[in-house]
Amino acid sequence: MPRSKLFSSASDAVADVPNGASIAVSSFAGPGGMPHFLLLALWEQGARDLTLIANTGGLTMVSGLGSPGGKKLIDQSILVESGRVKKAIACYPVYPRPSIVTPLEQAVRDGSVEMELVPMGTLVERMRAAGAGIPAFFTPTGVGTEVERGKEKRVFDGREHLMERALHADYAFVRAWKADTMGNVVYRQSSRAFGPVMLACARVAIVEVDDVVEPGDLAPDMIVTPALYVDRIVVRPKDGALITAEGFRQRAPRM
Amino acid sequence: MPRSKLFSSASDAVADVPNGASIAVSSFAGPGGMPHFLLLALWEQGARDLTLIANTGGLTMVSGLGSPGGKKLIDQSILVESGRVKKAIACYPVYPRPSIVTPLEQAVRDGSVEMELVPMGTLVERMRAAGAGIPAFFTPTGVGTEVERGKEKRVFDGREHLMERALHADYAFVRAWKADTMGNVVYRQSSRAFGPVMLACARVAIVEVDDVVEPGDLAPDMIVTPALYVDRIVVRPKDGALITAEGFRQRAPRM
Amino acid sequence: MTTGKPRLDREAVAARAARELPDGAVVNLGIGIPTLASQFVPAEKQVLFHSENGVLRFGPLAGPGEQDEDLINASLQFLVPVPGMSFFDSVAAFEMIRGGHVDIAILGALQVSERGDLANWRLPTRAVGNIGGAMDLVAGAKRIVVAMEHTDNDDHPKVLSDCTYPVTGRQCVSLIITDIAVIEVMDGGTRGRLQPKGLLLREVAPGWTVEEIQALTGARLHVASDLREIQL
Amino acid sequence: MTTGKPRLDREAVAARAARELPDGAVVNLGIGIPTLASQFVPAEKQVLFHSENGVLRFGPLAGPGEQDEDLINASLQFLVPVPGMSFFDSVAAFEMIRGGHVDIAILGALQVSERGDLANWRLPTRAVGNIGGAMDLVAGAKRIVVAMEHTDNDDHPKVLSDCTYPVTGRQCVSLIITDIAVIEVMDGGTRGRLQPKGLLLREVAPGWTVEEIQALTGARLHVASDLREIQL
Repeated sequence: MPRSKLFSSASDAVADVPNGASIAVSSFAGPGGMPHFLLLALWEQGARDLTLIANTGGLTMVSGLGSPGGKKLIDQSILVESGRVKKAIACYPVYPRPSIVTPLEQAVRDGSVEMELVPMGTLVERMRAAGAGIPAFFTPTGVGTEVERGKEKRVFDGREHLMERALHADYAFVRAWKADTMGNVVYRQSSRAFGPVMLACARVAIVEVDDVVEPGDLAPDMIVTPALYVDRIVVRPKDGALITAEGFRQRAPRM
Repeated sequence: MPRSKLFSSASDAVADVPNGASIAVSSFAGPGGMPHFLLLALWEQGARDLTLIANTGGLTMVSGLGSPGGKKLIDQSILVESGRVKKAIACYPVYPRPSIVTPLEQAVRDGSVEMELVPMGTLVERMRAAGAGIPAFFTPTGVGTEVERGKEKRVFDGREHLMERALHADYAFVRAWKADTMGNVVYRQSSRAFGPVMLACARVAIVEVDDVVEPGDLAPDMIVTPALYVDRIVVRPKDGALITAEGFRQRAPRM
Repeated sequence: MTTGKPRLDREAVAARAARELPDGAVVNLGIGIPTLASQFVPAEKQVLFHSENGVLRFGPLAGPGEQDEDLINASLQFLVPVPGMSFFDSVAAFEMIRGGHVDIAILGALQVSERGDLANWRLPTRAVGNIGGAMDLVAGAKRIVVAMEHTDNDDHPKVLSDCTYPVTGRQCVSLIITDIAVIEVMDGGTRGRLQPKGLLLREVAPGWTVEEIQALTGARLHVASDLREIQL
Repeated sequence: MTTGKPRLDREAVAARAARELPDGAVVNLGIGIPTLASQFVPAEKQVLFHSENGVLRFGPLAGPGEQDEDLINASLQFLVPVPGMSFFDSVAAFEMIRGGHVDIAILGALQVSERGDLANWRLPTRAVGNIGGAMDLVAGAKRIVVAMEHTDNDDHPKVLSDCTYPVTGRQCVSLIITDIAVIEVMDGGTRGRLQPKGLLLREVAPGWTVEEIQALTGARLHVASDLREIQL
């Protein structure tokens, strides 16, 4: 009988995250795919000097962007806002309208967070390379722009390309739809996005799911992330209200 | 209403394959995933000087390897045996026991076919790179072996790697399970193997399926090859017996 | 001064951009005016919209009450299910973009140069910008069309001999659709394989003259022999 | 002459190899003796077998009449469905291998050197060989165990100071399990990060002496202080 990778709580699943860890957070941008409960647990756990890897710098907590009912749900901003992030690697770090300033934009302006801005296709491909044992690859993306700074350039097929390096994460915090206890994972519709590649590139891959099921309950042809990529599973509280930015700010961290 | 990519026959679907084309053939090794009817149609069509890209050089036609009931089904060997192949790019070209000699092994010995032997992970990754706009990547596979001949070597993370180049195909002949008329494709169990990547790396991607269905009949979360990768769909004859090596050898090409 | 003259509204620019979408095309729309283009595709055309979060083929947007956080596009518009739709991950979404499987991308712009250089990711006045998927699109999509206002909020030209803002890509834009003009980048979009030959004014908004458009443009405009009014 | 002495049969070598599989491991088995190892994993151990055609977690083989051409492993053995099994494509299968997600690969060999070099893809007498997935496995799997006969059909040693056949990979093998011995490559399997320190004879088949094994080995064997008989 396969052993279960199910953890009893998000707090247990993130208990060993050390200061200085790099953490890949899966949401594309809105609340879909956002590992709300892992993020809150890490905020409570207290780890500092984190490197965040994510598509955005956290847009929903200040703006409610894409949130049903206009709720402002928490996102990775809770870690930035509380001073626990030293570096962010992202593609879409700030709110499109300059009038809305996210905690990450504020922190970059203050100089308290180092920002590495990466084209989206390059970011996901760098994580894919890390999971796939490819130390470096060439891409046409970013040639002739600020992104090429410090990178090797090389012509293939008459066109310049940049050499990009694999990007590993220490932890992945990924929200998915369902997992079986062995760690096979499926995602719901458009929220697949960054989830699978983040689980594959992380040394410790943690998935936060709506439901956990038994091995065999997910059709083997439908499994998106096979079990070997998943180390820990936590289930989102069924009756727990989603954590809103307002609710979060009323909490005190139990550090 | 989406236009259909369904072709009325395998012959129609391969009619424009020119002499000198490169063709990626999907079967992993046994009869599963083998585009029997596209191969037969191409044999009948008569194109010459082909480059075959496949995992094996064709093992089932001489050996019945992996064929249910021990039948010797046709495979890409029909093109080699009839002198229509000038080059083969493969990982597992010959039968494991030297006593069984495939048409490809014979042709390589005779000097009539040029053989490019590629490690399997490198072959699929080269095709993946072609489909994904990556002109070159580094892999540790093959370092210190004959495979490194003529390739750039480079140290990353204290370890030598080889630079490998993207591999495009002119055509992909892929057998899958079901397609909708727009070209969304699903595969059956372990026969997925080389199919998706071959469709993505080819200029003209042809899929041979057991069943064609309407858009919407395949669950969007289950689709493995999205429609944009598929150009032509042919349906395997429902009542047509599979073509065995014996049956094939009794046929005359209609050229 | 031409500033006060009536220009096309955002919907009209989007409608003109939608006419660039051939039947059967795989299309990616950027945030802003481009996202509006989807509603102007005529029903008889099959266009497969592609989104960076991993969606192919979407149609109408979801109304209030139908919104599902797991059914959005990259502009965070809520979608509804359509037959033939598929979901995949963002790695696959960018394989499609970089691999040349997206036929056309319509993007917004801060500036476009006469060589087809595009600047659309950072205002110099802002410490941080959003690259998003734009650099991959301009590197990988087969054709890049810009849809934007012709001038910025201070009425400064956005079509220039050279971009002064940080660029998204070089020699990538083929066509510029604005609220007063449609301009072709001659031999544009080859990303260095051919040297672009400058800008060709092809269409003008109703009521606008070539001279008025040239006055709001920071690069020299050649004028098409068959210059005409923008048709929507 | 020791040629006539009884050696372990292929099943016994496979059974010894199966003891190298830790609970919870992701395991890839090569063609030949290694594929036999799957049947010797005790029921209380969870081992996830991985296959290059895109299968994870398979168990028993299909009997006659149950065979499905779309349910095979890379050795073309017919499988049966098992709860928790998953299917993917070969690109993903090799992401797993090259990316270090496979814990252990048991492979057959033509030759193994005292530095852990492996030759298993081509007989020099044959014009063409089969690389298959072996070069990726020796480059990517965390641990490489060889399971083979100690000598070839002509009773020539297969464990040598240097491989004379074309190699599959350098300094990749950690453990050699044969029909007469179990031999550790000291500091083996680091692929050049540490220099291997030679061969350590750890176990001998019943009835075999160190001297007899050394006589059939083409490299110097160090002998473990706790040398013992192979346990199955």
